[in-house]
Amino acid sequence: MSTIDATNLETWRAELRTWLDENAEHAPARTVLEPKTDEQVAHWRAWQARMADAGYVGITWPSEYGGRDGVPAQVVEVERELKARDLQGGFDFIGLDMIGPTILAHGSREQKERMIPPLLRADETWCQLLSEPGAGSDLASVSTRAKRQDDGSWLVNGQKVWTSFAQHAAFAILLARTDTEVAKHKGLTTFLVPLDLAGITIRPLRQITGDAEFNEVFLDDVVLTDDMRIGEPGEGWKVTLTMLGFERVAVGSGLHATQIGPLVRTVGARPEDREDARIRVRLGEVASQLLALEATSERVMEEIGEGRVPGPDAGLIKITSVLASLDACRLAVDVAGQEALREGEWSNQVSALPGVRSAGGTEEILRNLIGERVLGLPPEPRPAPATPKGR
Amino acid sequence: MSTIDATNLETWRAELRTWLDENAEHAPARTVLEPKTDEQVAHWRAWQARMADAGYVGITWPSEYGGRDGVPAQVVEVERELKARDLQGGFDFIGLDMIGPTILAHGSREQKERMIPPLLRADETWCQLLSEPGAGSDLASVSTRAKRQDDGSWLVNGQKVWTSFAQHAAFAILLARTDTEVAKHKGLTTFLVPLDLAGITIRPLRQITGDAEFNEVFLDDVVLTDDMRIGEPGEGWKVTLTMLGFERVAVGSGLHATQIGPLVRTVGARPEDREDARIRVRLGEVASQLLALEATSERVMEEIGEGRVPGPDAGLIKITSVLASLDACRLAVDVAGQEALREGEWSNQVSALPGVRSAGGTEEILRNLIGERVLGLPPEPRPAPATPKGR
Amino acid sequence: MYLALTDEQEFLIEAAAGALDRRPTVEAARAVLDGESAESLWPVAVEAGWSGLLTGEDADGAGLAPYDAMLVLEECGRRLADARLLGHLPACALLEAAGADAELRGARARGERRAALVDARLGERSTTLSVAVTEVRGTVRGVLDADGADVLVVVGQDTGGPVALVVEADAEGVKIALRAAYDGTRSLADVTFDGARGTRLELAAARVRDGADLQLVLLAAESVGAADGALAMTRDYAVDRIAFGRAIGSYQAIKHKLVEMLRRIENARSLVVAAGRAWDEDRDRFGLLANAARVQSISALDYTAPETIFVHGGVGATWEHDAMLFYRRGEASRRLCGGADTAADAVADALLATL
Amino acid sequence: MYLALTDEQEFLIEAAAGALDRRPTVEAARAVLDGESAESLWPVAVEAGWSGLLTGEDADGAGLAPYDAMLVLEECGRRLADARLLGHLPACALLEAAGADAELRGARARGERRAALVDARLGERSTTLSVAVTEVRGTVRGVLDADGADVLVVVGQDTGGPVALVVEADAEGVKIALRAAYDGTRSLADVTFDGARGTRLELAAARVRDGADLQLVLLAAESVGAADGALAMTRDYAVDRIAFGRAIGSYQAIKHKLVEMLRRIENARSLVVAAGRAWDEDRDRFGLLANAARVQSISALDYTAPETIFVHGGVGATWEHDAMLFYRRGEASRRLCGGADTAADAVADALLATL
Repeated sequence: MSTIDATNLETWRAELRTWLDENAEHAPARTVLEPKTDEQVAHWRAWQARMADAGYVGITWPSEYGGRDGVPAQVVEVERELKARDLQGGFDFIGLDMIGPTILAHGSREQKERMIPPLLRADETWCQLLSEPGAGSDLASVSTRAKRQDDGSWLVNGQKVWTSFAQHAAFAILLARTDTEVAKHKGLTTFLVPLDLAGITIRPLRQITGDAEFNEVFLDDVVLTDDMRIGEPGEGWKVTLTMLGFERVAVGSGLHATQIGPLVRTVGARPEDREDARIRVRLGEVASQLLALEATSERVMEEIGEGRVPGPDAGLIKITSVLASLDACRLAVDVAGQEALREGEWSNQVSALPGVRSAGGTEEILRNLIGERVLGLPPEPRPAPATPKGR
Repeated sequence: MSTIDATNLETWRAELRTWLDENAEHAPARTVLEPKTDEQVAHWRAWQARMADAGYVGITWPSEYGGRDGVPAQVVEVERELKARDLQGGFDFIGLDMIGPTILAHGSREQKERMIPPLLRADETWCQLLSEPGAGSDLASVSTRAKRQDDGSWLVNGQKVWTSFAQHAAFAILLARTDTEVAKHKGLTTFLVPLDLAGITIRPLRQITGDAEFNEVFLDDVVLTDDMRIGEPGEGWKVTLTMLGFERVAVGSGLHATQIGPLVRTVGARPEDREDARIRVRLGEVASQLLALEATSERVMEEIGEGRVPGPDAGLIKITSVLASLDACRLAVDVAGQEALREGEWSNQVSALPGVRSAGGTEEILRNLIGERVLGLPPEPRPAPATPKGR
Repeated sequence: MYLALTDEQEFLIEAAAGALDRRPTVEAARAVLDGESAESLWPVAVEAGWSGLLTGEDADGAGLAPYDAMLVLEECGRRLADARLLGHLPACALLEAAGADAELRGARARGERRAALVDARLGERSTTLSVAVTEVRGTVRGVLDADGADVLVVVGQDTGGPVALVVEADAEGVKIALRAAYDGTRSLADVTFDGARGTRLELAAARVRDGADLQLVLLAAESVGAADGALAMTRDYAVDRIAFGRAIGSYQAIKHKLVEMLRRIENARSLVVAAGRAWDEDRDRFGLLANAARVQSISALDYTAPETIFVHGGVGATWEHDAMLFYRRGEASRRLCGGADTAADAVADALLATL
Repeated sequence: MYLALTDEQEFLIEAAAGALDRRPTVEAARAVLDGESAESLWPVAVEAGWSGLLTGEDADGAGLAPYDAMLVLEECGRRLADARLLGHLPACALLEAAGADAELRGARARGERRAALVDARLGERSTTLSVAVTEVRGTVRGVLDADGADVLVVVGQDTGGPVALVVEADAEGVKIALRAAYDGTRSLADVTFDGARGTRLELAAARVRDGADLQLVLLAAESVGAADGALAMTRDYAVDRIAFGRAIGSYQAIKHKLVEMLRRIENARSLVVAAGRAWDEDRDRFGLLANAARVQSISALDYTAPETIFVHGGVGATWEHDAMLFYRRGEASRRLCGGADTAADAVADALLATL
């Protein structure tokens, strides 16, 4: 595939559409639900591999690692076309949207050659070992300890939580404390960790839905060779910030919000409700929020398509997504009745939403960030940074 | 009037009712609006004098200063009976509910003898000189300066704002800084100030309604004799806290919230609206808030009636009062239409409410206070207290 | 907060707390979702004398008032305990008001049998109920505690207005279909009458309405308790949990949220109290205040339950955390008894009737 | 924020800002309330070429799209300027779509005359309008900018569906009654037709609706501007104002509030943008998005305007402070064009029509 510019983007888009027409049957339908069965997971992974082989994932990544040297506008086109057809994109969005770009930014040549190609095809999928029981929003205070051994390797001990997709993953990016003598942001290092190493235990964490969307991961005397380190020792916070920046882009370009179609179908299921002034006005208000969410995502995608990096205000999308979805679920169940809570789409959303709010930064943290970075409001006075205790 | 207990409260209540039946014609109607004309003010003051002469204001105050040595239950009864008849209470609620009790708590015998009897009859009414342009929520940072002179008198310079009723008042309670060398809460002193002293200028401050509900008060080289001081020098914050405590009681025992009656009359004015599901549900929700407000006030009044002092949670009433009234006004005007904004009850409330929110402590300050005092949440870390600069 | 209670009432609350604290009620709420069967709390209610709270002393009841029942329900709610009182007590109150047979009332007061209220006004959508003299037809959906009750107090419209009838649960033509519920503590059923026969209760139209209004205000009291329980848990977490070097409860975002929980809870509680008093002192306002209490209790729990999860962060959204159970309680309670709008509409109705 | 604009659009915004900044528009909004007469901004609109924004170049217009008009309206809103474009531009757009006489369009494009839209769908309550061929009867209440317009584009229902007519403002049977307004910048009138005669415009039913939808989205754009202006003022105050030793903007309570303003404004702006694009690219969705934009713009200004006062504390509630003017703008705008519920209902209508 040759380099894309405005003149041949049109041709490329036509090819994409044709390809999608021909391959859509292999794609899972777009839904807010996580895949539940092994079969669903395998099906979705196969779809990512198919897209990768056709050059529709990792488009902007360097061709030497399996990418296509493409432009952001192409990524946006793929997303738009998939959305219009109600099809899923890649299975391993954590790898594709967050970790892959981070490896490309901070990894060694060897790491890129080893990790990126199987990541693209979902042959090996990824997860993040960041949050801990004692370090949620305040990620820089993680206490999982990686101690340098005499042979240059690292001995890791600690516990991580809220790890999505760990049960499917081959690798994880790990944030660990390697120096307890310096200020908390400065003593951190990141690693790329094969999850089959001795001493790693993955324990599913059931959510309100009853399913295990997250995991706890225990690291007991896990030995990491130094070539698993990404970035220099002490640069872990820098690498993490890079990754969180990519996460923001991912969040801004389309999120697991309630879809308007199912909402309208549920609310309008009974003819008498379609004429009920109270229900109509509520539907109009909630749907307007969801439409605003779509329209804002479009603006962010356009920005990404033009090669710019969305600012922290893209975090507003996350906030609206949760608030609007909560309103939408409330309305849908109010109209459909108690029974809708028992099973099906609305039951699942009602149960899943509270967890979504905390994932990837709480609303409070996002509001601080946006208030300070976008509106230029002064930060809160913070207590003097303490050196955290090691294990 | 003899001392009241449970056995003769019933008799006393019967007398009160008879008196009200006979004297109601002299009382202004209860309304959320401030009196506008001199005539309205005079009429209301006369009503307070009439009530005072009959022993229905200052009931719990010592008889040596014109009170009746009564019990709180009587105060509550008077308020309930007035409310049931839709009649106003005393005109000078600032004097009766806040300043009078403060003088009784901290004033000298001479001050009490001089100030209390005319206060009771509204012969002399009162206002508060507390807030300043640079000290709103953070009252302890007032910078109005009272400097001790060689002859023992005080020379006062400064500016006060948000002074209600200054245009009618004969006296004010003043919070001023008398020591700039100590921590900010420790350098304050309070005074009882005749407003006709040389150097005092009262300038009305127009509100959104177009009327001047508040005033700015300028103090230029005003000389106060030392017998106008209330409390010791440096005890001004203590005296102020006493007064703010009484203010909380006043707020808790009934506030200027939107009344349910007018709301229902406006919303239900058209037969077709009374059958409109959307309007009915909104009315039910808003009215429930207003009913909750009434019911909570009842609980607080009962507590006062039993002689206890309401806790900081009484501040919740203030918050609900503003929020519920805003919702009520929004609904009323939505139903009555744009024209309702032009004049009349709703126009006035829509314009007056935003100012009410800031009066007597913003919602944010109240939430801090309640969170810390009632729920026991830790305070925010505050910057080290700075010694304010004097003039 | 500012609740003036008699010594007897203080004792009632203490006794309720004591009786319920001996049972793992919150754990049980989770166990049911995991498919386990939970211990019935009805024996607890019977032992504590709650089954006879609103029945006269002539029929072995305690002869107490709805106000007292609300205090018990608030304690139940705080612990997510459902002792089937929401169905039983309003039904008993109607039997009492109608001066029903002492043995009929007594068996229920003593807890040998349970009663349940089946009022079409509080039915879910697709409820249809018609009464012709003593014959009942139709289905009332989403009825609390009907399953396991032996006597149903059915309220519906006859041609002359609202009427109440006693229908035996095992009478011909009565079908009680238990439904699984999102909140596992509940007993929710669809009750169908296929020409079932009942006995009319002698009650004025205004008194017939009392049953549903009583159920609503008891549910409101229970929701106040649940919200207050969630707040207590959240408050403790906010004091203990450190982020960025400070207890999270010291941040205004969290602090003001908890105060908002408190504000809504206190508003709802004030109305529960006011409704309880109105039952004794100003019955004409009871319906208005009971429905307003229900509206405000929904507002309190709608806000408190999800925010409890949010304040707890990720851990709050896990199956093992109690926050989930309060959330399920809230989502389900909002839709009980005809849902949130039914109560708001009733408040409007009562107020507009004064015009 | 993330708005991708062409150079021409950037220039349009700059020019609008330049033209409006030379007028004391905010001060004028207060002066009107004090009984003074304000300078008309219509000449500003004419000079800047806004009067002909949506008229074709064949009739001396600029031939631009609603998207461009929205950019201008946002700048107007930011400064509380009302140049009577809300009435004029939608009327011109209908004349343009119907291919009306070039001189009729040209006089308006050049700004020699003003047009106004009178659509019964956006009338206040008690609006009644009937059209029989070319005869118009009834009263439309709360019409924007009708006073001073020489041509009214009237939209109502004929037996065959929605129709648009051109009615001369001075035709027999037309009465335009100007009303005083809470927001002094507005021109609001009740327009009565007592059998007035007009000329039918040749427009498909879907295109007849465009006039009202365009007015709504222009009003939405204007509200976004007003909310954004209020936010800017509030943000500056929050940075400067010190309480308890810190800038108040450093407190989460204030900070999160300002972010909430921003969030609502950006949501509304996204929909304004989307509606603007839909006009050109996907006209079937224009109505849906225009009404959704209106709903979200109301949400933005409803929140931002009072909170602007609150953040400013006591001073924000004074006559001398600009916050009051934004508040009046918000309270009044919410009730314009049929009020908030009209737009929400239209959104629901468009979505339910897809079932």
